[in-house]
Amino acid sequence: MTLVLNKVSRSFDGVAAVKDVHLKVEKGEIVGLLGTSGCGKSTLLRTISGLDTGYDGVIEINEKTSKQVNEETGFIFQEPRLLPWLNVLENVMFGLEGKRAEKLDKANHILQSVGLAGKENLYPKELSGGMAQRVAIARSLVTSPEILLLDEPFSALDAFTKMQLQDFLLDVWKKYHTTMILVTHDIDEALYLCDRVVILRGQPGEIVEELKVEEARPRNRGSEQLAQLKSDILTALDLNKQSVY
Amino acid sequence: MTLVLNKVSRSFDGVAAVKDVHLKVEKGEIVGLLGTSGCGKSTLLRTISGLDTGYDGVIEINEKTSKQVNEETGFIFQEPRLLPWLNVLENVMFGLEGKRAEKLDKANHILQSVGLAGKENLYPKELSGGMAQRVAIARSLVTSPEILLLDEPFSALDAFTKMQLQDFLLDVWKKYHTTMILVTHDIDEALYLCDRVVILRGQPGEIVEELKVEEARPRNRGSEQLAQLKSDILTALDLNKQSVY
Amino acid sequence: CGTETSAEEELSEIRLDYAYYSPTSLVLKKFGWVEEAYEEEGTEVVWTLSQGSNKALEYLNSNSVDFGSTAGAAALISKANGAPIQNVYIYSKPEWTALVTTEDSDIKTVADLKGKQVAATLGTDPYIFLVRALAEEGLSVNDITVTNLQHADGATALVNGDVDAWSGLDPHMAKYEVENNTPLFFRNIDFNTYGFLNVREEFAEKHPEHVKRIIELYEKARQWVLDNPEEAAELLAEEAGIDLEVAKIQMERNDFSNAIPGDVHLESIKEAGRVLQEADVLNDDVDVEETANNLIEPKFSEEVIGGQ
Amino acid sequence: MAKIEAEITNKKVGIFRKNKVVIEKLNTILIGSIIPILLITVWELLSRIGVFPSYQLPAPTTILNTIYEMGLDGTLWSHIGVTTYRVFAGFLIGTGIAVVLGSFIGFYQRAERLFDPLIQAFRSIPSLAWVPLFILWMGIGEPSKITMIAVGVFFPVYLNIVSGIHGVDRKLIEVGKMYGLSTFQLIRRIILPASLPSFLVGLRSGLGLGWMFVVAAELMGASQGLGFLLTFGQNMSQPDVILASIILFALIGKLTDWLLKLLEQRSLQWQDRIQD
Amino acid sequence: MAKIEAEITNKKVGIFRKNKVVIEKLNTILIGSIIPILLITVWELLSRIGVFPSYQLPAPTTILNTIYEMGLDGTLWSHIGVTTYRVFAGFLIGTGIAVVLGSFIGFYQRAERLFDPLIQAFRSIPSLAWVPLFILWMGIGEPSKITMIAVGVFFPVYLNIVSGIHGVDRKLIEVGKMYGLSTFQLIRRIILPASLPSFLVGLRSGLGLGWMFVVAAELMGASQGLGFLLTFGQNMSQPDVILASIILFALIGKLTDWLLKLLEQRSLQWQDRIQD
Ligand SMILES: Nc1ncnc2c1ncn2[C@@H]1O[C@H](COP(=O)(O)OP(=O)(O)OP(=O)(O)O)[C@@H](O)[C@H]1O
Ligand SMILES: Nc1ncnc2c1ncn2[C@@H]1O[C@H](COP(=O)(O)OP(=O)(O)OP(=O)(O)O)[C@@H](O)[C@H]1O
Ligand SMILES: [Mg+2]
Ligand SMILES: [Mg+2]
Repeated sequence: MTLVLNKVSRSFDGVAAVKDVHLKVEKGEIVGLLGTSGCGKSTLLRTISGLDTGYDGVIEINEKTSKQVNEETGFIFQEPRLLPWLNVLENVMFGLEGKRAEKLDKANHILQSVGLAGKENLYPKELSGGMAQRVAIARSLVTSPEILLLDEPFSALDAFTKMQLQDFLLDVWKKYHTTMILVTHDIDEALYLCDRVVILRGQPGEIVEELKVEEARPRNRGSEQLAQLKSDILTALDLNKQSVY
Repeated sequence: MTLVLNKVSRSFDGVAAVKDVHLKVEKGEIVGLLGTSGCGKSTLLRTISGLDTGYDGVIEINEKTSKQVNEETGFIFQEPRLLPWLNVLENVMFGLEGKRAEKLDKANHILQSVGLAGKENLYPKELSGGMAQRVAIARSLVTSPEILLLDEPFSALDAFTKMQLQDFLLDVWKKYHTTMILVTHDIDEALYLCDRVVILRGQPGEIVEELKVEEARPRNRGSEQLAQLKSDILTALDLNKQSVY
Repeated sequence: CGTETSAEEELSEIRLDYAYYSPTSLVLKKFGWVEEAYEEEGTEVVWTLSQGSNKALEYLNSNSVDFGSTAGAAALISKANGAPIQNVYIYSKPEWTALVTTEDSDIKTVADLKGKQVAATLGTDPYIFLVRALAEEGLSVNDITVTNLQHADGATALVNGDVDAWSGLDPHMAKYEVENNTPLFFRNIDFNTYGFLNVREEFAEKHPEHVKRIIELYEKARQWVLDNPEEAAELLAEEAGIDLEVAKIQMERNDFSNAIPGDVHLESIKEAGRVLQEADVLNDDVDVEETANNLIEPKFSEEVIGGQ
Repeated sequence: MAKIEAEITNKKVGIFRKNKVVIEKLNTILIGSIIPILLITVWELLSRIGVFPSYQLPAPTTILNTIYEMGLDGTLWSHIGVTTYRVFAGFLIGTGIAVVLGSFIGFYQRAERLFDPLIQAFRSIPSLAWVPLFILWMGIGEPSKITMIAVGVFFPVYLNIVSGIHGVDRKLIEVGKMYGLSTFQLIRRIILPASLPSFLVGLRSGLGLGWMFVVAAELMGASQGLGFLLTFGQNMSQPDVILASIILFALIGKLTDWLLKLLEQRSLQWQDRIQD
Repeated sequence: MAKIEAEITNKKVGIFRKNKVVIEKLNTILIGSIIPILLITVWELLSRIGVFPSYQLPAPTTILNTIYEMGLDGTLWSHIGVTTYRVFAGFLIGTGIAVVLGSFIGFYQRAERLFDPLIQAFRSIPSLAWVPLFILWMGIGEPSKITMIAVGVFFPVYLNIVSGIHGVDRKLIEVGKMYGLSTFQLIRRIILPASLPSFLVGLRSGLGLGWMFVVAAELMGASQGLGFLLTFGQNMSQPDVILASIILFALIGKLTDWLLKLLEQRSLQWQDRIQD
């Protein structure tokens, strides 16, 4: 599915949060969204998801303007947002439809992939922060959506688990050619996963830079080219010390 | 304040979360706690804080066994845990005592330091993830506690803001010689801030390794010595791929 | 017209009330005489308990019962407010209300009430009784403080000393007489407004024959009570769950002699109506005379009892 | 220049906003009146045609006239005044006790085990059942009446407070504990605000019950008040008085509930709730 | 070997745990009975000494005897049976309507503006006030009685549902929306579970009110039932019957509330609440 943002702005009570965002995402593309805290990344994802309809400008999905939630869109929120009355397994099955046996099968399989096999019966209040985040990831991936919006999905994970899940995400992408928009603060992560990195800056947030990551997947986390891109990004972000505070 | 953990274990419904933890923290020391997701880091912090009293073993603060919450202990939780009915300023002032003018002064000053000046009147529901986390940091630091427990305090912040707040934390440490235990997934962060890094592993989590970081502060984030330590830590974490999943 | 006569025949159910203040209704219900009489036609008999005149009137007005037992004054008030009811039978001449005080009270006559607190349930027979008793002495309700309390609560308030006197009602009055020796310092059986058996106008119009049959049955019950006073008291005690002693007192204060509504009753409620009008319970624009005349319809009883 | 212009626009915006708020409120009231007005019109029509005979259900205009006349001779105000005073006093007392007992019992599980069963048992005793006991214990003065109303108010407030406290997120309580708050401070600064939504529902439920218990209260030797008016009307077979008192109950009850609702809206602005 | 031993220990632990749960429950009941038993003993003593005269406040043993006698001649069971049936039916109907209307009004702000004002106005009309109107509209059969109880149950359930829905975290609703849930599914799968705590309080409040409204309901031409027993006792000046009915109200009300409380505990295990 392609995704086009045309001059999208969003204000809260007259204060702009993001301004004039133009963005075009091709089917199967993974776009990274980087930016300082509070510059409007989550706001932007919410407008794309259709949850927030109070924006100006036009958002087109598959060339159709749409202000509604699209069923084919998955959203991994910045917080886990697990339903506290469902246990891990039920939370993962929440978005699934069809026969119970099938649903169980899918859910168990994905729980295995995110390293939570054996934790099916725990309730959200019994999970650690990282475990909760992994349940949320599993819940969104299990429905294999066509567009996936990820808001700092791996922020609460240790380095090792994080890498495993990044690779798992790429597996999913390989299988379904999911279009993804990934908000992250981890530049290495963005470079390892994305085809393109978009940098937002300022308050209200505006797009200041777009970088293409040409290297073919699977990428080498230590590659020269990525290191070069990383330093470019750091420059783009650091230049504006003043505007952040 | 010194802190001694002697054979501390904690189980939930018969399933152990952490086991036999011995740890001694000197006054003014900053100890990093690293470990895979779900290995019991937060659980350990909670036992130290006195919020969780269901552990086995002994915890001594200043050579006194204590199973109660210590007023001189501050805790930055893994989630922001802002009080939703208070705005940013009131949340930061929550733990302060004394005259209102003084409290206001302190709170405004620290909000400046975490980059939230001008956001005083926002309610938690109007904050971005990173902003909420910074409010939580400000709330804990403003009372200048003698022991500070930090549970992934900078996980939701972009690289740039994170560095600024790390330096701010060191400023606080310089001023008050706060004893700190810092849970983090960011190895660079642990190496930049801590005197010692403790690595927890497995389920139930046990201490498998302790590394001293000898380099004097302020450290150079790109230093050779830190790079060497980082690779040691990565080894310590990665060795146990099997036990994690 | 034809349908109406057929309705007369095809009465599918007949709805009566019974009440502990109407012993004959209890007898009727207990012995199942109505059911017996209507068994052949297959008419169903439905009994409803009336806990007080106001309830019986509510049921009549909402077409929930066909026959309802009330005090005469209550029926008058309701009629004055437009209720489509007729009094066709007098089930007793009760002395169910009197003025009560405590054993050690210095109130001896109605005149002593001046300036005192008296408990009564507004609008009910005891209240009307109180007003008439005062009027006789040239007093009005403004000369005393009337405290509105439910009948039973009035007794409690009296015994506890919250009020100085109580315009009582049986069986409470009899019970307190037995248990606390509370004296009835003023009695006047003529200030009680009789027990009226009322029927809905519509029913009387459509089914005059059935009205007569019910009156016949009531007569049978009345006769039984007259013949068996002991058993009647026992029956009342058992049905109402009160002590036999109390039931006996209550039965003694009921006069079952004259069942046909007539001039005495008309005079009694007219007098009550005038008192009520003076006490602002009835609106000034109500024509008491006419209302009372419309309320009392003796023809059914005259035909039944007179024809016997 | 530009600054001044901006200020002027700001002011204009301000006025505009204020107007908007007023219009919005008027709108709400208007929309809320649609159905009542419809119902009353139909009722009036049916009464006029004679579907409801007046001895059963007088027309709205008749009832209004009754109320108007009571207003003219002044009795209306004393009825309303006395009842409102009683409800208000009973509401304050009942709420006060419920807050103290509810916070205590909600917070300490031991206290809950000791007291809660008894309280729950009392909860299903009907108001009318209390009447003879209250007369016995407290006589027929104002205390028994106000206590009766307080009893009615107590239960829903209590129930909602306890459940509200149980529903407070452990995470937030821990924040308070970390700052060494005493139990009392914890209740005041964390638990009560966090359970405020539930508490406010309790208040509104309680106030409603207060109005309901007034009738039982005014069976205890009252000579004024809306509840008295109601029983008076019932004893006197005056349907217009009965309905007048019902309508007054509805109106004044609605009014007081509206005040609480305003309070609710004010104090729950922080809730992150859906708007459609 | 070691495995078998471990299993045996596990079993022992299991039995031990089960025993512990039973003991725990018994304990709760015992603790909850302390105060009632104390109160009753004091009352009995005072009655024996003669502080309370028996014609006003009979001793507990007298009342128990009255209940026992009613049990012997069978009337007790029909009173209890009839009233329980009425409360149960009214509770189901009232709750049903409250759930439908409450979900609807809680979810759609427009519906709230249209209907809520009217509903709130009805809320403060006392049960006794409905009696003549209900008799008028529905006669004196079961329908009017059950409707009366349903009215009592409706309001607290409704109020708690609406407020519960308003209090549902927007964040969770958005999760449902992302999965393309229809409004109905959203209510069933997110809003109702999330507002369950509030809903359950509403149920418990409502059930309590149901028991209270029974008296008014059974003023409408009943000849059986606990409410009837109460008014009967009042009309016949029988304090032992009055108190017997009060005690039966308390006991049965407590029992039904306890069932709801069990349900509450079962279905709210997921709540992250404090335990002390
Ligand atoms: N209240 C609880 N009830 C039951 N189990 C719990 C509870 N709290 C934590 N646990 C379990 O204890 C283990 C350790 O949890 P903890 O939160 O300490 O992990 P952590 O090291 O902080 O992980 P993360 O980095 O993901 O936050 C987990 O397996 C978790 O399921
Ligand atoms: N509901 C809201 N009401 C008012 N202001 C809001 C609301 N949501 C977001 N904002 C404001 O919009 C700006 C952008 O918020 P957003 O959540 O998009 O930031 P972000 O880029 O995701 O930051 P972070 O990396 O910290 O999560 C912030 O200044 C925030 O205060
Ligand atoms: Mg964000
Ligand atoms: Mg943790």
